[in-house]
Amino acid sequence: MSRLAKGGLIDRARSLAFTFDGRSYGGHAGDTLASALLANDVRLVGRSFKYHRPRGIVSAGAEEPNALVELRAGARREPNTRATVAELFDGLEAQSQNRWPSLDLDLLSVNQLLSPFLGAGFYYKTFMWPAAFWEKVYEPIIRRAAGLGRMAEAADPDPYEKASTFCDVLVIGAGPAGLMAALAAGRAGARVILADEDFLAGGRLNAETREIDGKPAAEWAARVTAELASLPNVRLMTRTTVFGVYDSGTYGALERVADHLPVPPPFQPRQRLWRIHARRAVLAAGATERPIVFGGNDRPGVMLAGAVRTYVNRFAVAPGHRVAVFANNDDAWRGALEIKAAGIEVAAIVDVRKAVAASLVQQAKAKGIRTLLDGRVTATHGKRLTAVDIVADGRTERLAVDTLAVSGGWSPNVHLTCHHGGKPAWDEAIAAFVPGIVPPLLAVAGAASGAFSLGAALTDGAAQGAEAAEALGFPVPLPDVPAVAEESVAITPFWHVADSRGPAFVDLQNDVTAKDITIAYKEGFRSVEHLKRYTTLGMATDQGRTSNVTGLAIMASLTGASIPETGTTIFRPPYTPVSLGALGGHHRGKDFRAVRLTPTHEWAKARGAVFIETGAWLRAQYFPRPGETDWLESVNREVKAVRASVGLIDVSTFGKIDLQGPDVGTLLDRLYINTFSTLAIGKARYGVMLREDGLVMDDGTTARLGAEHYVMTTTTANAAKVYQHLEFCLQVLWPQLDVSIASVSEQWAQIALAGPRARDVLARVVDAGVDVSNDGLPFMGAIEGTVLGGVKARLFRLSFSGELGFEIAVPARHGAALAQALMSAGEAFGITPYGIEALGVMRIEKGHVSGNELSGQTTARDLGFGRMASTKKDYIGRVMAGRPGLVDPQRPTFVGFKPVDPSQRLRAGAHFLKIGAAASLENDEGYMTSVAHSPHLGHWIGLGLLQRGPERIGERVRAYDPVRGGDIEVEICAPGFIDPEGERLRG
Amino acid sequence: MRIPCPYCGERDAHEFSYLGDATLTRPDPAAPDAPDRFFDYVYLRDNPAGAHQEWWYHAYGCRQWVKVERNTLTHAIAGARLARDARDAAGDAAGNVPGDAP
Amino acid sequence: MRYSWLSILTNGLSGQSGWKPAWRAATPKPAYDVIIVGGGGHGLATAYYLASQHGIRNVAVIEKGYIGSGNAGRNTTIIRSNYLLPGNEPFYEWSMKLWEGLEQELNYNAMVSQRGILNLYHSDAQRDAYARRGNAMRLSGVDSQLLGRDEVRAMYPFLDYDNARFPIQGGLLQERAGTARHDAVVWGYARGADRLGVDILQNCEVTGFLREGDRILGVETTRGPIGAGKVGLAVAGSTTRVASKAGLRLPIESHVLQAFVSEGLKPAIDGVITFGAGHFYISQSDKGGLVFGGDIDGYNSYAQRGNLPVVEDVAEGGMALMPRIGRVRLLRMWGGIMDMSMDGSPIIDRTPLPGLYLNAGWCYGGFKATPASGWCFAHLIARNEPHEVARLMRLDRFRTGHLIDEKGVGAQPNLH
Amino acid sequence: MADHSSHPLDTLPFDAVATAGHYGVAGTLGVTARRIDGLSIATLAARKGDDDALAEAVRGALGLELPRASRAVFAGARTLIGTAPGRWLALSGLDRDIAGTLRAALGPLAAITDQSDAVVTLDLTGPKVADTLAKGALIDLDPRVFLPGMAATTVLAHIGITLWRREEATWRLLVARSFEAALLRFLVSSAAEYGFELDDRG
Repeated sequence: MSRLAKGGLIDRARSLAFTFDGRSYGGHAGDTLASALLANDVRLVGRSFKYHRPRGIVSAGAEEPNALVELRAGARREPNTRATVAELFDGLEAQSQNRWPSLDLDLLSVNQLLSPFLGAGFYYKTFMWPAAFWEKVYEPIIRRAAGLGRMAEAADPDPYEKASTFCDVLVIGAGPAGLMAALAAGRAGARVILADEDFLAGGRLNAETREIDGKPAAEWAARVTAELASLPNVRLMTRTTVFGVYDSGTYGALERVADHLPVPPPFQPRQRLWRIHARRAVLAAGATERPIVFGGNDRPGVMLAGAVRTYVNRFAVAPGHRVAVFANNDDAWRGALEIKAAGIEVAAIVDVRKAVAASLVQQAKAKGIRTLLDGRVTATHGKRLTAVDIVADGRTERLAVDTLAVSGGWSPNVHLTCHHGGKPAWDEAIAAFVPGIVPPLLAVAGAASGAFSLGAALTDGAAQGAEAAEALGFPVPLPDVPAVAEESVAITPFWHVADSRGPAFVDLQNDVTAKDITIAYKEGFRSVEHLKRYTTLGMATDQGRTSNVTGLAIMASLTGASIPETGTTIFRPPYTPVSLGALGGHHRGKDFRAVRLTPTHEWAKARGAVFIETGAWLRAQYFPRPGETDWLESVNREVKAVRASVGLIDVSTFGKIDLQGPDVGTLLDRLYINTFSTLAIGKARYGVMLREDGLVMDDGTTARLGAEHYVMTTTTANAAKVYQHLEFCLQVLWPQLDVSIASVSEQWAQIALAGPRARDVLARVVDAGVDVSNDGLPFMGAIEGTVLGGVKARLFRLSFSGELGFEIAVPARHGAALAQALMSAGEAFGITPYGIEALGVMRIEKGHVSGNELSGQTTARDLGFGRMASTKKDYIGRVMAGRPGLVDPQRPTFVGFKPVDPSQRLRAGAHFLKIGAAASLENDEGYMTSVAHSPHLGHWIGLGLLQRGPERIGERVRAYDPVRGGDIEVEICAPGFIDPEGERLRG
Repeated sequence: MRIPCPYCGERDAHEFSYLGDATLTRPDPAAPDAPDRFFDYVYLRDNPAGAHQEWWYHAYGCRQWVKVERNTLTHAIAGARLARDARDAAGDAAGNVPGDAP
Repeated sequence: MRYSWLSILTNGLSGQSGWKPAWRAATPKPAYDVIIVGGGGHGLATAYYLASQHGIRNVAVIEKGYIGSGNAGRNTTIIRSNYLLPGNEPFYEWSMKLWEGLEQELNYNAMVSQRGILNLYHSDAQRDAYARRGNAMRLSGVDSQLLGRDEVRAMYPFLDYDNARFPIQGGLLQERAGTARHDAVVWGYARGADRLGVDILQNCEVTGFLREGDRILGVETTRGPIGAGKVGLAVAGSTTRVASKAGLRLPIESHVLQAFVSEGLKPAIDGVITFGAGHFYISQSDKGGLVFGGDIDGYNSYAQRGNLPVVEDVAEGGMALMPRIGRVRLLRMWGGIMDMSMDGSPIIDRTPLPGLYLNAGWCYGGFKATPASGWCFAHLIARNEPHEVARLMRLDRFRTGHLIDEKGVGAQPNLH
Repeated sequence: MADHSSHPLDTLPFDAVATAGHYGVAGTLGVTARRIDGLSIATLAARKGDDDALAEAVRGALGLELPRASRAVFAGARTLIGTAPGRWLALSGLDRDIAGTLRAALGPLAAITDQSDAVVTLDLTGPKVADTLAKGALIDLDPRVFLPGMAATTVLAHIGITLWRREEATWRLLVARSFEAALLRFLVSSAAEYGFELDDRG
């Protein structure tokens, strides 16, 4: 065990059991999986992506490139989980990944032997011979070898949700700068959200043994956190990562509600996506340490210096027992002293600099630590690190250590500042990229802005928090900045030990070496984006946190340009990877989209209806009866019943728009190709409206209920679109028109009653005095009255089926009662409820156009409405409908079809070819839009668009349907298979 | 992205449906060159990289057409007016208000 | 240098020291026979085919940044030829044929991977529309299969068949469709063009046009004026910005399309799948990342980034289609600027200005078109007449009404 | 053990309106939703002309001041909500036919449309109403910001709603009738962690 006897922010009283690769271990509350593994002396945790090299834990945070595991099992398996940020819980199960058969013995590590050939760009230059081998041989092998963890095989069983919140000041990061920023803005009374990805606020204060106001820094952090938690206007969100900066002050954040638990508590989600809307934001995301690149730098035991320090101080874990430090900056020296103070042997500090502040050297020496200046690590040894070779003062020596703590300096976490496309700027003084152009109303504080010393971070945080609140009008007393000892932050840029042995990894996860960068350089992939794309540098799950700057620096040294001349590293959302479950939230499964139910839904359900999705609506598709085994059997019965006697269907889903005002007629004349201003009160008319480009937008019936009152119906699919179009006309095009519109789609339940006995049935439900006779309610009549004993109703004499038909609209709450009353009234006539399948059959029999014909690709002329278009007025789409391409007589035009052999089935989507013509694009004459089996005729019938169709009635063409093996002869006929004269519906 | 609806206040863009260029005027359909002018109106766009006047319809709110000035490079919004106010506002005489067909 | 097993071996044994630049860092000549503006896949392919098919080698490709920095490197790498309309289908099929021979043609492995695309349908009307499309494909000699629910289930057993809001009824499959490695396409064409003598001028931005009356005689650039017999624009995403410098106003709007990639995973999704009840499509790259996307954000933008509602919409679609991806993490998202044309289909045509040629309006479908776009644009520039398979992709079709509107949504680019 | 199988949505048919009862965490009540029946509801759109005269007539008819913004005003059992410039929603538990009342009182000043059956009305009470609604809405519903009398027409989990705060502890929500089942599913799912009660109708 490598658990230190004392110290740390773990709860030693709470022991947690977990497994890694099937072996059981113990840890404590407050551990991460990584700290617990280290405490159990587990050093080898993963295999690299390309060469399958053994790898150990490198970091203590989100930048981890190596320690990726499959967390949990079964349907909850989470691939590629960073052990360094996974909070330990009792019963945690983790497995190493990308290895076979085991972590210790990974057969694909044979790739290491091939590594001389597998350099950058290798794939692009090879696997091409013979040509057929790529897909059959090479690619399958590559695919199998690629990837890291395995995604779960079953649906994710945990719920997710999303939420929105609003604040004045969002503070991102609860380290020293973030805590001070939140304190300043919070005390001023602003609504503050303080978000931190960690489960413990404090950031670096928990990882270092600094003092603030004379107290341990972690204590100070806990005290400030407690004060913030007590303020009603401050919301503290730990385990919450702000991952993206979007427009207008919108921030995306992921709250890990239950990732630290075996399963989510009852009724809680696993994770919650937050959309945080902030008037101002302070980014205090800290900084990430970067390594120095040298040969053998991927050996388990080589870690970032700050990580070693974090494991020792925060988790009371000794990552090793004999540590050497390899660095180019002062901060690493303080880390070495803290490691030493915890009782771990520090063999040496190797610093690339020739001179280091005397005080640091003295402190180190006083603690008995060797200091080697102008030093380099040139090689490493051991499967797990056992020794490093060092060159210093021209002498080489081998140092026996089990841990090498490396620090190449720190990079501010500028990620979020880049999300609007702004590029960071190079700051020579700290040898790092600092925020450049940042998103509007976002300020950066502390280490994230390059203010690395603790004192500077506290001061900067307080100032930025106060400034944000003040800008929003909150009177801000600047909080006292607590006292801390000054520290030095000197650094001399140093990136790569060129004269070192073994592969020198820049990007550990993607196995990109310094040599790969040289290849990219030689082949001309020198711009930073080409470098990244060609070598895959920085493209792994750690998004190049520890590799981007180093890679850039190595390229700069090759080209002789400066780092900023070579390029900048920019970052795209998300800051750290976000689960798709959280981004989807509640909207999955049946809740993917809200369902709309008709007023008769329960009524239809009780009658055994089979429902079908029609856009958002669920509609009755058909009503099977006992003994019916096939949907077509039910549909045929329903159609026959309607044509023979009477049936009813809920048509409430049509869009209905009330139009009131003196100018409604004028408006409708401009909307429809035909005229409505002349429509008599009490009458309805079928209309077609176009888009401004001249193609058909929608159709429907509009009735005039009063001098200044019309009601329009639209298709179900286009209800919202047509309403929006009307508002555009009234608000934008013709605002002087005095018309008010209101959607009444939801107000009125509407039931269509069709069949020769429809009037008989209707007469039994209307109240006394409502005349539904052919005189009282003639074809295309529209009247208001009452039904069912005083229920307001709108009665229309319309027919979609071709039969005598009525539509009865009643306030929606009465919809089911109306349906039931009609059923009772029709019992004597054998009234039959029918679904949209039967409705579709009857409209095809009648030759009406519907959704399949209103494809947005058809003109009024194509659909046979050419003569309906008024020539006496302008209307939307008129001018553009006259373009040559839209009036070309060769355009496919609406006609009907029947199979020459009546036993043959028609299929919508079949294309028409002349008999004997080759099946080729040039011979394509149109296609079948809709088909149905007509029980009336006893064979299939179809509607379609055919070149010069109406001129070719009686001619035969091929209906060519190779995707379903169909190729039959059909006869062209008029679209209207029953009652072409319309005697039935006028009856 | 939040659209400052003049009536409802700031709302997420997904409450709106977008139409685009709000500087276009429906041409006079009776003009002798109406086909050319309608072709321009329906199809040609300035598509500026920068300030853009555009129509957003607040479908899930007040159902008003809102004329928004937004920068297409930064998505920064300079202002928004209801269609009716945009029409009435002074300084909007540069011909970028949808006109009335006779 | 030619890539072969031998070159791989030699370089492997020599510490990878022998590789040469994939293309030269050229300096601009005073004039070229043809200048192609835009160093994306389309522009580089055009230059390559001008040189290889038409013998026109005195060609420069001018790129304002680095080659492949626009949409060529910002797409979801899908290649397919499953179009409906005669204006499109032969063109995309020609592109598919070129994809199929691309690696040998270029001596560069662009990882063309024909693992199929499956467009799911969830309603009878959608099935009918896909049948219409599948049959149209067959009429053009293109493979297509209409699958039922059980066949889809056999292919992809992990989709949601039991609890879906919009149950899967089947799908339209094109087996020859698939993906290609987008950057490699750019680099392969660049290398190929360079070997034939084409100058690739990076970090060279066009600031104006040299002209005499209406005739275009070359371009002004940040690296000075460069004369040209003919100038071709292949700058989708920036078409308006560049064309407006020549005074052209076009039927194009710029919109942002976001794309997404997950962390690397062991192979689980073999081909490309598109969801028919929402905006979501997905494939898995050879590296293991799930590559997916959805609808455009829907407002004019040049910002190369989008907003959360579309991200959420895409994830909702993904979760609805394959709920096993709940714990998969989105690694990166980015935006590309689409040249959205007013009917959703591209333009390869002359312009009213003699000497200036236009390749534009690719909407979100430009990647798959890369080889044929280059082929046809080269043909147009070299011969001054449209190539047969691109003959309907005319600029004046909006005026004449010969639209190529696959979706039937009309002159509203954000709906295409 | 909490598992997905215990989630209340799993036993709630997606094509049925949730039945009354307690959902989610037992023993606590974060949100109560009560369906309010019997309201007469109409939309009111100012016609071109005299806005002052309309305001005056409304004052006379309902005893309410027409709100000029997205606000709710109340007098007794009558409520007026501003939904758009020149458009309002009138609700009454007093008038059997508020549309008729208004039509009679306002004559040509406004276009009136009965919407009594178009929407379902829910009263939401409890300490977790704002937190629950925040899971579906993208507007600021912080009780310190969305004060009594404020109103919004907006989206809740893809569903259009009109929402206002009647008093400190009561929020009222209108949703189109066809979406009632979906909206209740959202409420059940989102309020389950706080304890959710769906009251008998009436």
